[in-house]
Amino acid sequence: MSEAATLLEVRDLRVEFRSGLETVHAVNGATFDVRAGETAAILGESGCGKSVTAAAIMRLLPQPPARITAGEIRFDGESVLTMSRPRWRQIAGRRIGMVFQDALSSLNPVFSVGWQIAEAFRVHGEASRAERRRRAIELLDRVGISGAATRVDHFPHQFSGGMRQRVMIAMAVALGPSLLIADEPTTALDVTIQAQIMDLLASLRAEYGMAMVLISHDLGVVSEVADRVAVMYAGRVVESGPTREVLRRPSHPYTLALLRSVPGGKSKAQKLHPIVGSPPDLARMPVGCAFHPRCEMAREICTRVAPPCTVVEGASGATRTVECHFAAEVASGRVA
Amino acid sequence: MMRYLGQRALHSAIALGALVMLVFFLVRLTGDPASLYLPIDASVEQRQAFSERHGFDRPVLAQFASFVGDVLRGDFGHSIRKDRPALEVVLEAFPTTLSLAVGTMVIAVVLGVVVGSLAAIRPGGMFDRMSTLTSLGAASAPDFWVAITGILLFAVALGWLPTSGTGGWQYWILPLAVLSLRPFGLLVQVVRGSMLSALGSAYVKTARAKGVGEATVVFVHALRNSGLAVVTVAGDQMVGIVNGAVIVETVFGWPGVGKLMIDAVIQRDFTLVQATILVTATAIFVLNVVIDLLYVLLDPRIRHR
Amino acid sequence: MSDPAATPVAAAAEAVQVRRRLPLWRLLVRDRFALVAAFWLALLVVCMAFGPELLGKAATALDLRARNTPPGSLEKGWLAVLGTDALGRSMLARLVVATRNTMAVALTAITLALLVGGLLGMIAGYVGGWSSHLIMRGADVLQSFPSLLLAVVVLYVLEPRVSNLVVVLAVTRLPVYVRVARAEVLEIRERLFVQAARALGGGRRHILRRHIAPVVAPTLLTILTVDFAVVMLAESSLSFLGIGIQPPEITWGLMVAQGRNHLAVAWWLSFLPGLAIMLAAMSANVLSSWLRTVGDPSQRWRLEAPRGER
Amino acid sequence: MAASPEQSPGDVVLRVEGLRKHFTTPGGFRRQPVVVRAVDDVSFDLARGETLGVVGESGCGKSTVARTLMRLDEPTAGRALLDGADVFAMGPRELRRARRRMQIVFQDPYASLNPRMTVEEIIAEPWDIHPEVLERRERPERVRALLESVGLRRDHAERYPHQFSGGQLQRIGVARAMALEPEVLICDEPVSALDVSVQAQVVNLLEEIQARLGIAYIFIAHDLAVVRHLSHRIAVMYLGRIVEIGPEAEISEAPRHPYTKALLSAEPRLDLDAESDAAPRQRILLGGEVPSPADPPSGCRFRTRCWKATELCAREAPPLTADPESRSRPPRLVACHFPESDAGS
Amino acid sequence: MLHHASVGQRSRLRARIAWPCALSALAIGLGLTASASAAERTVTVVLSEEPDVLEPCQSSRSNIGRVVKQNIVETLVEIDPKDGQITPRLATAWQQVDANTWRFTLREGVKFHDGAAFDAAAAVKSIDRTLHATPIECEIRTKFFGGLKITAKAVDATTLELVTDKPAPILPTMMGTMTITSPSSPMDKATNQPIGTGPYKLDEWKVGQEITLSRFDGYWGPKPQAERARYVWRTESTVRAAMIAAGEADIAANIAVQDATDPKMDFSYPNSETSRLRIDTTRPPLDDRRVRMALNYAIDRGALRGSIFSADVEPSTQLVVPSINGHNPELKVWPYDPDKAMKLLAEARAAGVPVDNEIMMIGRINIYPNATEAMEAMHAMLQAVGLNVKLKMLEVAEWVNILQKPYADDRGPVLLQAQHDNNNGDAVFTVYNKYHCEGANSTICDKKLDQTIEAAEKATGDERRKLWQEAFRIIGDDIIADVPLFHMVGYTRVGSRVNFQPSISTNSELHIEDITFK
Repeated sequence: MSEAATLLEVRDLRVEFRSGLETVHAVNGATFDVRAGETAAILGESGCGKSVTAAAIMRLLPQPPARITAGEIRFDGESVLTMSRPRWRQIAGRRIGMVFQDALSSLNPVFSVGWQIAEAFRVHGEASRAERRRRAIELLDRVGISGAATRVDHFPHQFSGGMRQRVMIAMAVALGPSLLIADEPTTALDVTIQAQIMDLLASLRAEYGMAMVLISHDLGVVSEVADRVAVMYAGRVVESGPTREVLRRPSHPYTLALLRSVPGGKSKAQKLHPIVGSPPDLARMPVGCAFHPRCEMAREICTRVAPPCTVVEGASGATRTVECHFAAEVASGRVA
Repeated sequence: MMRYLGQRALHSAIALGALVMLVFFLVRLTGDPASLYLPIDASVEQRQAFSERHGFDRPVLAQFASFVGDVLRGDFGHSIRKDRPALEVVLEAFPTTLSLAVGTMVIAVVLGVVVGSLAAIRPGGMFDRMSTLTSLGAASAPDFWVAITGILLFAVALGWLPTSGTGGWQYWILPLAVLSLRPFGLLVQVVRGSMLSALGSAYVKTARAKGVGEATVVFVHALRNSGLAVVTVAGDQMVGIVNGAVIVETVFGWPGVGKLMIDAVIQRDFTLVQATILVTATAIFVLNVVIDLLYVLLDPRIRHR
Repeated sequence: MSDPAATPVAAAAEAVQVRRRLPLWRLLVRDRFALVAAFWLALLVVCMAFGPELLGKAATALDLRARNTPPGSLEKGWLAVLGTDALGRSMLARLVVATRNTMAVALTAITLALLVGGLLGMIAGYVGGWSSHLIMRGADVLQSFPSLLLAVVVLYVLEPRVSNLVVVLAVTRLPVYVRVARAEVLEIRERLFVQAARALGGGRRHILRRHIAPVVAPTLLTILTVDFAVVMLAESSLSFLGIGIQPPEITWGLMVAQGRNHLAVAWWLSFLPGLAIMLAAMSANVLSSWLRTVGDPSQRWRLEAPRGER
Repeated sequence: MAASPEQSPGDVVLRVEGLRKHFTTPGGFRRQPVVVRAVDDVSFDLARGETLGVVGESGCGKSTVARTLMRLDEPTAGRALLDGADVFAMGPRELRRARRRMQIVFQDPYASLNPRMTVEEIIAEPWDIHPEVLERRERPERVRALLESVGLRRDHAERYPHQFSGGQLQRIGVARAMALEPEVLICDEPVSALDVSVQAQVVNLLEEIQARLGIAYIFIAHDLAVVRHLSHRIAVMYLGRIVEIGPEAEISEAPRHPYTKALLSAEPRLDLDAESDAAPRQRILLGGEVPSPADPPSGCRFRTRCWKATELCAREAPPLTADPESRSRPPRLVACHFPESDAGS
Repeated sequence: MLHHASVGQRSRLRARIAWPCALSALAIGLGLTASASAAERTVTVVLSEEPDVLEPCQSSRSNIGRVVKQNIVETLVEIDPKDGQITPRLATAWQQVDANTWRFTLREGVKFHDGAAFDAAAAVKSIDRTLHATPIECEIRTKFFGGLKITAKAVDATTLELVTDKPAPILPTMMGTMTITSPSSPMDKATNQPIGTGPYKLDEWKVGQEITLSRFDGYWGPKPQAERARYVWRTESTVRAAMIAAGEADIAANIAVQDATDPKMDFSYPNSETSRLRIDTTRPPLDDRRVRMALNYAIDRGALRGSIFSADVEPSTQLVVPSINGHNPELKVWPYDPDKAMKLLAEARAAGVPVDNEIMMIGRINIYPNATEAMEAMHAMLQAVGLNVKLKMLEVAEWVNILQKPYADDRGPVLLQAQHDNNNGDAVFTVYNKYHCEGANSTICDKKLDQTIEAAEKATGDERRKLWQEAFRIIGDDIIADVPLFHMVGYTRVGSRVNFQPSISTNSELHIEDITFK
């Protein structure tokens, strides 16, 4: 795999939500990179901090209650968190586009979709009114909405779920960003539509040469589209590396357990292997490794010491990072 | 949409009919107009003659029948007190109340929206706390008390404004201020609440992610979506303003419908009571239609329902 | 039953997640406005309970030589600390004694409105059909007409006694509860837990009682607190127009109305009861918005958050 | 797990015949009332102890089937014979009794439990409605036994729903449904709202219960993987109709209906065993979206998105007919003029 | 009080008012507003209510009379507010021809505003309109001429003859209420365009806002100073007073006692009203004279006066003011003697009178300023001597039902707050109605009194006065039919621009011609 320039760098990101007497540690030192042109997936179950991370990258966290307590986010070498508001507005929408999960609530119900797409051009000072409209129609056409010239004046509620997601995508790629953050873009959609949307995203990515951060809980989707994956658990990236490597030979017990709990294996008679218990209460994180209470291979050290980030050499030579005391054992399959 | 409006019209007509019927019989239970109209020493014969002249001696149902017939012909009867056609009297007073109400609404909505929006930007901030306190106070102050205190303070003690009456713009300040207090207070609360939820919504996130500036986010994206709540509350308050108008018109000597109606009830001027109620209720019906249309204007989702 | 302990499912039970919530009173303490409001309302309740018994005599004792004593001095005894009225009666005593009537009128009226309106609204929402139409049209009639005028007409028919006043005020507030209750029921009855109860074979009464009423009630209670202020103001407006509660009964509204005649010489006569109304109404409003915040999971954190970070 | 139970007509616990559910939207001022055919002529049998999976995209009518079977919505036409007695024709009293035999678990565990009731109250509610089932004094103990049987602790009875996680709540939902010991349990997307790791817990619980009590499930989901894992037979629905129904193995291995085939192929799959990057499996990308059930296409409803559609499909709706190659009894049924065959594709 | 605070007053005021900022801005505010309206010779009068109509026939109603009477329309004669004597206006002389006939000599050279000449024929037409034009509601007809048939005749151009169906000894006094309008006034309906002979003619009535009059150049009398008069109305006394203080109006016809805080602006005048508590003597325990005495002894009139009532009110002994023909000066004001009251009650109780029956005190809201406080105070005073009294304040319509016959049979003992206005010179307008057995508002039935009243009605001159005085003695001393309270005063606030002396008639008529500029 050729080493492209790093476009987005997230280093030791920590985000807290303060509520009552407790502080919810939503993100606890997440670290990952996204290189130009690649598709990176953040994989995790609900509450693992993946969407909060995305919101932090886009400076969309409501503060308060949220607070970024540590870490750094760099986009193209510039620090996102400390950059001035005007500077950030030049980047948001223009160089980074974002697609949200729920297109219905993410589109403003009282403005036509054309207006909303055109707004992207307007805020970035591009084109005349007529030109903006023309380009909005063009974009709608590009994302596969038939009759774009009339649909441009329609309102979000007049579109179906899949169409709305197409509108969202059109809006996100309007200014040809170099990075697209897609936060569970297909979760609310039916499988056949999901396939359409993923297909659309792939072709747009190729066309614009965009990098994409795909945030998803769906192992299937991630395994099919992502070049690299970062698996998050309890606010940390527990394992990251090339998708194929990570999913085929997981080095972290959580990744392994996740894979084993998904139905769809060949042997139907086999019982599923759920991960026991529930994800940890983010306000009361366990000491040591956050996964140890649910980990089948947890040992004494796991209850005391948080595992360091270790670099593991993969089969194809690509490296990946893992946070587990026994990463090597897990990867080799020595621990059942 | 048309069907909806048609339905609303039908409902309003039924409501109007029921209301008029209710009022017609209720006011006739409130006592004999003769005892109030005629001098205290008037004899029984004089009273009887008075009742006969005005038809109050007839059975109530017969009175109602001829009232309905008259109204359908456009005749709202003759006000005994004013010795003029009741409708004429009401229509004369109507513009005053209407202009008061509209003025009040404009002030309350503009101020309410601005203050409420600003408060929602930094919930819990200094401005938010101050505006919350102010709006609560505004919504909680007895209006007649504010009116009189206002006159004593601003007109008498400070001499900045005329005490009362109608005339140039100075005459509008105190009545409008008094009348808009409550709707203003409520609107601030409502706008703040709906702005808060709008600002927390996903579409605002989308706008921010597009790089839309904060001012546009607040005053275009969020505010437009709070419009429905504003219209609903403002519409409700419009009816309430007639309540306030009674007080304000009484204190400031404004010749409006509110005072007219109260006086008519106190004087048992039945025809005038009926006419004012019919006119007011019709106006409220029209107002409701306007609100419905505003809904449609503000929310495309309703347009396509 | 088979032995479940061996399954991973049983082990999962160990990790039961208990979401901690602060008890209500601690949330109250954390919101200074709400705390003051609650304290003030509690004080009023005390006045309401014991006021007339403690100060009833002082509230009616004339002293024509000490009339219109301004507040702020203890020279004429502690009862005159808030001044005296046009008959030389202690303002403090009168304010305290008037609490009972004022609060009783407002509370009874809104409780009545809540019970009747809530019930009608629930029927309209759950039963539907012509009864719903009838109820909603009735609410339309009431709502499309200025409540004050309706109250005036009705009070002229019924004569301004306390009981009639309560009924009138209750009737004018009725539509709010009917509408809200109906809207809530329409929404709640589509919720899954109601569907689940229906699937279990639960009848209308079971569902209304077990599932709908308990959910509708808090919403109505929130409105109730706002309405408390509205009704108190309405009562004082009626007194202003001379058709509210009549002397020798006293309410704050009546005191304001009577005091307005003396506004130019003795501002405190109407200022103090006016202030009492305003404070009580404000307290109710503050408490109501606090209740709304507490009840709204997306806003509750504002109260739970540590000071200075809201 | 356990193989499909032997099927004979006598073993049918629930027989659904010609179920239709049409919603009528209110007409407009200048607008005709619109009839939405959410479910249009659905028939199937459910054997004792069997799991029938129902899959389809949103709007295909699968949840409406569940709701009408429970009479949460009144069916427009059809019969649902529960041991021969037509549930749809029952009066309130009979229906109440029938509901002891047929229960439902909903998709959203947070919404399907009343937040103001304790777990004990929630699980005991069925007995409040059917007091004849269990003596009042026995209830606390039964509640706790049920909690244990779904993998929760006895002391959870005193807690409120907000104190539980989604998977635990869904188990409470199952416990409530089990309180009346039904013969048929309709599971309306019971795991869709749950995370994969937790989803597996609930799936295992459902399997365990079925193995223990022999309850028949109608398991509705849009997630093919879960349905395939759990079901003995699968019904695929499209726009209010069953397009294919038959044994799980037959359908997932060799779908006959083009829609079934597309659905299976669109499902993102973890193909961990494929060693090389080469040959990603062939995916059928359906064009367009599901048409509105208010105005379904003529003839075959799937024809607008079908790559095989001909003029015949527009003219004539294909009936559900037995697949001649089916090895099972009753045989797999397919509603297509041009079904796939083992030889084809 | 806020208005003209002298420097000396300020420190005192500051103690009472928590608006120091208001005070400091006071002088500036007044200076600005007062100069604004000084230019034109227009008098602005602020009334408490807007007239419903301007029909001269209704001008006996004070809200109409204040605008219309003697300003727009005049009467043949006037009653002197000082002594009740009759003085000429449109008639210069009058004489009784026989018991049933009076002749009035009319003033010459008088013109109506529309140019028509005022003569006997015009007077006849106007009187006919008032007395016989039934489509017109006419209070003068019902109030003053009810039960009397009058035929008016023009003997010649300046001689008007009035023939009555029964002797009318005080017909000239009654004619003091009869307004004369132009012959062009419609006979079949009421008019809001009164056309009279007065010094002012109606300019415009902007309903709800104001009424303006302008000086009538063809007026027969002396030319008044004010060129125009403007009437506005405000319900709140405080506001009316404030308007004068702020220079927005010149005369506030009546303001409440507590608003009359500035002796330089506020003038009290006896308003011919007399307040009382009417005792229903037919119901126990009020049917006992000792109880009725006790009621009178229990009321501390001295404390009420100058506190709730103005300091200018006069304690009364009877229902008419001293200027009325028939007022009895011999009667004494009841002293305040609670001990005596209690003793009397004890005696009555000992004699078996059910003294402890609940007595209803019924008041009327706003019957006079502080009416409610007054009732509350008296309620407390009566309770203090041990009477079981209950207070109830009623709105006017309900109160009227209690005031007027027919009375409810099941009524209990009632003390009714009432007030009576007689500014028409003779006791006849009072006594029959209030005290005769057949009187519409009477709660007593005494043979001897009825005979005296009937005799007085027919008598004239001294004899008439003596008989009325005897009647008042019977009412006040023998029967004790009332708790007499006060001869009331009104307050008129007059702005600094004009001179105006209010009188007893100011309540019902406000003569613009009497106003002069400083």
